[in-house]
Amino acid sequence: MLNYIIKRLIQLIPVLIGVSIVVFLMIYLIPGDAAEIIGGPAATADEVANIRIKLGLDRPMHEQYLRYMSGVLKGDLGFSFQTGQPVSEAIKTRYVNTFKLAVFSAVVAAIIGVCAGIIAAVKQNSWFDYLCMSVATLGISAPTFWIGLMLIIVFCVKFKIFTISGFTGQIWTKEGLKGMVLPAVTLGFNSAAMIARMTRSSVLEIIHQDYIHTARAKGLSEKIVVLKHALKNSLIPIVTVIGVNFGSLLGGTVVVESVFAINGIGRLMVQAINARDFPMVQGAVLIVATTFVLVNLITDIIYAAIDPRISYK
Amino acid sequence: QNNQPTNQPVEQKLTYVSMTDAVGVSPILTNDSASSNVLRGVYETLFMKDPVTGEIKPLLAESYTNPDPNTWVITLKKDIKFQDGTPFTSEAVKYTFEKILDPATASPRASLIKSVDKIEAPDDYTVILHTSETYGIMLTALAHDNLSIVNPAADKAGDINRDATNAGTGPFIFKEWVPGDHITLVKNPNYWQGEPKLDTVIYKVVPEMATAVTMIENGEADFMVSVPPEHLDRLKNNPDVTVTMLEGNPTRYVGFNFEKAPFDNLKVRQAVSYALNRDAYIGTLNGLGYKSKGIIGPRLIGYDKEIENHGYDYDVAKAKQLLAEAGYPDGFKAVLSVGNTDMYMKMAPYVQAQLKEINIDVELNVLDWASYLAHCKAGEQQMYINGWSNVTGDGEELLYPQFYSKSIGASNYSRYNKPEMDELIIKTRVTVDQTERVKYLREANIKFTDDVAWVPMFNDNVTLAARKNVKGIAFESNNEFRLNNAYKE
Amino acid sequence: MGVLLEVNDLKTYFYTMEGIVPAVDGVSFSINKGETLGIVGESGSGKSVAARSIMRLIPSPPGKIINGSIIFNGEDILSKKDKDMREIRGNKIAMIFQDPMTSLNPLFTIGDQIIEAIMIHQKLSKKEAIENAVEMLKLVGIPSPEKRIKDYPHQMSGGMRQRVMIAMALSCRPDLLIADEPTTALDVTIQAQILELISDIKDKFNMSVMIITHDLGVVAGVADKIIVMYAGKLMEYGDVSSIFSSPLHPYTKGLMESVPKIKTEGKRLKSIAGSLPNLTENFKGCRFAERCSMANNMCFLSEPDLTEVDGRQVRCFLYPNGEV
Amino acid sequence: MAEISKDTQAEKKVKNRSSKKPGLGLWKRLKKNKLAMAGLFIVSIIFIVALFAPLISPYDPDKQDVTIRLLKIGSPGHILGTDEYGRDLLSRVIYGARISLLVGFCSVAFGLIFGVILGLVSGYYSKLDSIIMRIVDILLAFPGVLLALAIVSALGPGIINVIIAIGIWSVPTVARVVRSTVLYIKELDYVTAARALGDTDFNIIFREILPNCISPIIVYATMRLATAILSAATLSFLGLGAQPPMAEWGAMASTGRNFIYQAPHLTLIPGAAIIIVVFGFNSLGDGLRDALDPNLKNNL
Amino acid sequence: MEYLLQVKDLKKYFPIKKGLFSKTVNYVKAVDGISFNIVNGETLGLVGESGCGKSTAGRTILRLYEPTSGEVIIDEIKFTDLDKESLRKKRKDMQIIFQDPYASLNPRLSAGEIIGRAIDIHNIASGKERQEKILSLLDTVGLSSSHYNRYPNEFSGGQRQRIGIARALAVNPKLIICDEAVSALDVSIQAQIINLLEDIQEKYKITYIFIAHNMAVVKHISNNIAVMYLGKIVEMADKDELFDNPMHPYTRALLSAIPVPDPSIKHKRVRLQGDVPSPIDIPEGCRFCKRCPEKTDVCEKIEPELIDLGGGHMVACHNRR
Ligand SMILES: Nc1ncnc2c1ncn2[C@@H]1O[C@H](COP(=O)(O)OP(=O)(O)OP(=O)(O)O)[C@@H](O)[C@H]1O
Ligand SMILES: Nc1ncnc2c1ncn2[C@@H]1O[C@H](COP(=O)(O)OP(=O)(O)OP(=O)(O)O)[C@@H](O)[C@H]1O
Ligand SMILES: [Mg+2]
Ligand SMILES: [Mg+2]
Repeated sequence: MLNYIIKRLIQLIPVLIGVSIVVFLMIYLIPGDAAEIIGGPAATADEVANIRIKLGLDRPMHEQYLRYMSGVLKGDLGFSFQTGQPVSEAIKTRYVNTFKLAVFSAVVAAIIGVCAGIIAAVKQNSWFDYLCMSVATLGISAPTFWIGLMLIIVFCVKFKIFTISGFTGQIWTKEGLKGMVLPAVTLGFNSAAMIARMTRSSVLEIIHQDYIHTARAKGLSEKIVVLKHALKNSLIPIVTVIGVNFGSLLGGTVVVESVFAINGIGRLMVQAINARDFPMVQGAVLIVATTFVLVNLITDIIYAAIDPRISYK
Repeated sequence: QNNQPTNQPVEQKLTYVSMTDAVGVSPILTNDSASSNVLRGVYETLFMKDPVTGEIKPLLAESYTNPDPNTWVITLKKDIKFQDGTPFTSEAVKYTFEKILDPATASPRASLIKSVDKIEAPDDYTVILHTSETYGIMLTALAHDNLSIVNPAADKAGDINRDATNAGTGPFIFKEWVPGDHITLVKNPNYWQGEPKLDTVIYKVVPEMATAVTMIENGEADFMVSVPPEHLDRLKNNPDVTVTMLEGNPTRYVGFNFEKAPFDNLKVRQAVSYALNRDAYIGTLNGLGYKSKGIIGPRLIGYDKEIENHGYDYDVAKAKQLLAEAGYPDGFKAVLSVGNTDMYMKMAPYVQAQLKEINIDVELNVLDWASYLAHCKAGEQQMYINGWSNVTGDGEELLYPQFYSKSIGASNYSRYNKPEMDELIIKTRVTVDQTERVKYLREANIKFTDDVAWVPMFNDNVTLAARKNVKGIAFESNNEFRLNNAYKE
Repeated sequence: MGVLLEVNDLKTYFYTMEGIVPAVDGVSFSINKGETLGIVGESGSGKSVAARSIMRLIPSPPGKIINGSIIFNGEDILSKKDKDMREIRGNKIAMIFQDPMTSLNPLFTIGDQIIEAIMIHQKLSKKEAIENAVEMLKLVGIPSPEKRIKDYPHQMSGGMRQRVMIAMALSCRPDLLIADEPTTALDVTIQAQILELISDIKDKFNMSVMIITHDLGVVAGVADKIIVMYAGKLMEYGDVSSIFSSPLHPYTKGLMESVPKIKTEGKRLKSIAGSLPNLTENFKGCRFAERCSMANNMCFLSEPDLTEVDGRQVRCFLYPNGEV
Repeated sequence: MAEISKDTQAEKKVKNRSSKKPGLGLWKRLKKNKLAMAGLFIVSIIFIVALFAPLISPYDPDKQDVTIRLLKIGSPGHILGTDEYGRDLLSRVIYGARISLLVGFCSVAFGLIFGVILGLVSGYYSKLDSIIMRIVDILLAFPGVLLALAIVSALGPGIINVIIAIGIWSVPTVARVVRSTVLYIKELDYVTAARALGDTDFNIIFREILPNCISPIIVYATMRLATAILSAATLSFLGLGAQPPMAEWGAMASTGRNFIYQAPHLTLIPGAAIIIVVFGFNSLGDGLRDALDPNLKNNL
Repeated sequence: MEYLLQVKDLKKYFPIKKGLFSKTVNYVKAVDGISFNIVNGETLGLVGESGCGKSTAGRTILRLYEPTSGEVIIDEIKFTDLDKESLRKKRKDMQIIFQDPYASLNPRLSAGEIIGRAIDIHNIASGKERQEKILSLLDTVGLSSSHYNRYPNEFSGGQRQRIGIARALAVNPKLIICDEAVSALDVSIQAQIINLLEDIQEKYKITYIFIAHNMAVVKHISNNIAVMYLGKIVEMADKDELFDNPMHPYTRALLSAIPVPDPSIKHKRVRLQGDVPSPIDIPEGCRFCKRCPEKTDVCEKIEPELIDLGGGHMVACHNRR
């Protein structure tokens, strides 16, 4: 198992190198550069040229990339072009915020989604099933920004239950939790819907398997049949959606982060690319990509924990 | 939550919301307005512009003399200390300016004192600036936030662009910056103009305007500037919020590339100017814009009422006629480049729709901001929408960057290049006699307006929305505010 | 030998999009204590549905038992509450399925799966249940059961899994074991082992067995009585030796003749042409008439009743008065 | 062969019962699914609206009249009110359907063309598989918003580039879906039979395998259409999508959000339009999946 | 006698790959050296437990799997030496019919198209002729022209199997491998298909390799029978000889395991212990010795060879010399 994990981590390297090359090319192929942004509209050509030299943007492309990557190998993600802040530091605070938000909403979404999905599957074709699935379909059909705006109108403007910018990144205090609720709901709405649908269909599929008939024939109560035998078997696709969703939560929180004024990695990425802040974009993308790959790895490990037939040697 | 009356003293903590974060907190290395708003609390300049009269008056300086047009002898105030207690002396001024001028620093605003070639500090309270050419706008430049004086000790100790603790002489001391989230300043109890009333100032980043506005309404934040028209009424109608509105100096305009046909043709530019109904557009701004026909707007040095007799009013027939005269009776196709910020994205479809009336078929070319800058600097645009926000409040700081031929490839997006105009611009810059200089500015204003260097769409009215209990914020027509005397009731 | 199970006029229908499928359409039979009943018939003839009806494990929707009674040990199963029914399942009536590969839950150890039933029905502690399970595994011939009990299904071969299934079914000493094609998925050599095992255990526990198969060879070896089903209907019902020696119904005959025999040499095989009719249509005549070589007009018009012939029951117009 | 002819007689019944094409059974099953039919209904309506937008819409969607800005819902002459330039919201919503469908279809088509080819090649030729899948991994690990942002920054915002961005975005997932189906199908006996008959790889891929990947592809495409429309709206919301004066719903909701207090309908209506269309495609996709799924088929 | 097919020491090993660089760590020796010949127009039955390599043998003969070593000669041509293009052309000589009537037909093609595609691949006929050929093939396998446009899902299992047979016949093969072609069918349908296969053999003089695990079926249709165990042939003989005089203990066990549809016969079974060992770690000595009721010391050490004991009855067992 340990070997397997190490192997997977080694496989991460080519992916990250690939990603970094893509980012690098991307930044350099799109028009505009960091120096112009830093200089701003009033800067003179000299001023811009000086900035360019200072940032090393006057060097040939491959040299810039190699210089950057050799830094990365030494564990140095460089300094932001725009603010001069160490990239690792800038990313850390933002990443932690996004990560907490993503985890919180993923957990809530998973709990709600799985429960709703199971009930819907067990009561297939009942009114609950229809309601649940209609809501879930609506849930995956609604744009995140729209959900966010609607929640703000209802809970912050009309009823003043929550504050919009209450997100502090703390989960353990009451206030912190309160600030987490709306963004987490906005973010988790889609995932919950998706998880509910996946749970339902995978439980429905499993429930027609022979071993479920066997379990019933043993005289087990329906509760045990569903919660023990069917659910555990349905877990693999469910874990997969949760994993995939979590991965995209990390990359796709830009909207929620701007609507709820959260200082997260998504917004950082958007700002950084708008400012052509290459080290920052690179750092942010690498961390998001790494997380994505790690989440995949964790999903795979969970598979092995669930299913004894899967063993990684 | 702040509504219940209490006997306890109000917490003197003021929260400002803005959509963007500061880029840095060193005056030497920044030049954006979000950073300036912080700088103004932490640092001070030698001179400052009077918020009401617009007149330049000494701040850290005591007085100045011009023994000759190329020499500025500035006497400094005594007994001013940096926030860490080190005295403020001429060495600090010399240190700051030399650092800005050092190309290795790559200061984005080095051009402000580029003409200074030597700085002397003969004694602790005298600074002598020698310029290579006469520089009539020296004082306005020295009032620029980016020429604030930094504490050499602090600068040598660390990167004051990230951590500006004790780096200035200002009323507030830099405490903390969580990038992307907020910056905290605390009061400087030893401030030379007297202890500020506020204990803490927080600059909070809220990228979504609707959210920011709601925060003001809910009392989560105390004030903001530049309220967009859509949200203005809400804040105005809120009994807990006071909205202050001033005529501002930023101008929004439709620009042309003078190197590209057909906009090199004056008649075409005039036609465009006639075709745009500015009054109607300003009507949609909910009071946040006002009209002036000139290029140098009413809140800038160099403006004079006579300009309103120049320029062009809305007149479609005339526009069509001019177009026909220019050889385009059936109109033509054009591309209008726009950077994707809210304000310009709102203007663009309007301009497009209006020009359609005179058969100019405008295609919008929307670009993200960095691409837009590159695109315009390279002169790839045909028409463009932009604005100019003046920091010093002097018309020169508009003409030189925007229309001086040497600024082509940088801030002169219109690629305006006429030797006689260049000459005039230089005069507005080098003339040390201020009344004469203003005369040149007025002349330039008329000439550029007649030449339709831009089509000014409107001038901003700047707004400050604050909670009712917030008092004493000094607010200026360039959207700047000072919190020296601010407090909460 | 008393009657253990009595099924009367059982009708189980499926309400599908294509129409109503009368998967089991009025089937009656009984099983005595210690007796083995074989059910044979082509795929889709309703054998499994009949068996599942007894367990009341018909997926609903779309399936529904719409008529009949199932008397087990004197009590009608169909009128029992769900909770009481669970007491019977696995405890009094146990069932094993065709495919040992898919009938065991892959995510739990076989031990877990065996003790589950024991703990519920016999109210034993986990430890006792495990002891019990080990004993059962030993009984079905699994070597070193103490170790194997911790194995997952995928670690065992098909034959072993089927043994586990049997051990599981027997763990509560049921009165009736329903084996739905218990050897179809297995190799011939393993199949022989399993069939022998079932007979041995039946004798040991004095159990009744209901064995479902389409392989006539299998029933011949183990069953006492046989039901031949076709398209949801019982076609012939009687004791094994008489049916094999002189099949009455043309379908039964057809089946027997289709099987290639080792002794009979090289002749062309007899076969039954065609395939099962579509049950959703409103059938008029005999369901087998389409494929019957002896069919006449009457067969297409009305359905024959079950008649008693020679101590057996046959559904065919060939025996109008119960005579051969 | 007397038996054989009899056999066919018996089969005549089967003939009468069965439909001709495998697709028709699908329609029958789909018809039973209420949600899917609702989806189909919505999608058809939107199609009609998009197709006949110039006939249906009461005004030119780009016609500005600032004297009637921000009319409320139910104003005379403007049932859904007007926006900040005084453009008729109903007309804009109607024209918006065109754009949403255009973005949806084009970007999905883009994603499908490349994704399907990659998936087929990678699934069929095991030698190329690992290389292609590594590239797919890289694309997958790359944050989608950033990709869109980069494309839009490079090419400029605008509907075509949004289509490209979303298209590229779907390539890796399509490739994966197709690949896994191919991996399964290529082991099926009918493909082996084609190989045994001496068929060429090209024929095997495109005539034996591809047609049998169609159902997961169709299902995926319908779902993806929904996602594409949503993504386009989100990109517009971030200012990267459709550009003015184009009546794209996401862009409308995005600019409308500034008026959320004065004129919430500017956000509500385009937002609702997005939800309805996406809902339509999602329900239809769901229904198709269920109808095509052999497991559920047997159990209904 | 003229052999249509000669198989010489055919082996097929599937590599087991592991690790970062997919190194081959071991092999599944699915077919481990089998040799036999079939006379034109005859049928060889291939029996054995599940997993013993019957299907692999069949597919390797057809080069659907590339053989690891060995030779396949069909009609004097060395099939194993052909390059890719000639192989493709030559494939029409040998066809295969599969066990699963559901997976073996492309669900998107109608019965006519399925057969038509086979004809097209080798340009056997075109236009009207092609149409006629398809109809006649349908007729041969007992389907009618009304089935031409129907899709596989509208056919029953037996009918699908007929389409599969028609597809194989379309290219006029000399040899057809029936890989458990009747195992999935009900007895009644099974008999129909067996009869059909026999009719066809008679009509077209086709040679069959008939793979099955049902001994009775194999006996019915074959001329010779080969019994496989763990990748090797352990006994091969004329079918009557094999049934009357089984030599190998495994063959005996197999025969005794056949359920006899006659309740009056209660015969004695040869009980085998345990299951088939894995083809990855093949035991030393005789492959069967772990389960063999008659094993001796030598069995555990030396692998017996397949030896002709006279009359073409070949056995691989130390105790039968
Ligand atoms: N869940 C179900 N939904 C709809 N129809 C069903 C269902 N289960 C069984 N049937 C139908 O009931 C009929 C009888 O099925 P059953 O499974 O009892 O056949 P069987 O005799 O056991 O066949 P086999 O030998 O293939 O197991 C078939 O026509 C089948 O289609
Ligand atoms: N593609 C493959 N890769 C690896 N191993 C394989 C492959 N195909 C078959 N095998 C292995 O080769 C051995 C022989 O398999 P084969 O399918 O030939 O057996 P069989 O006799 O046909 O069995 P059955 O009666 O179950 O069809 C088995 O152990 C199987 O797991
Ligand atoms: Mg069955
Ligand atoms: Mg096989």
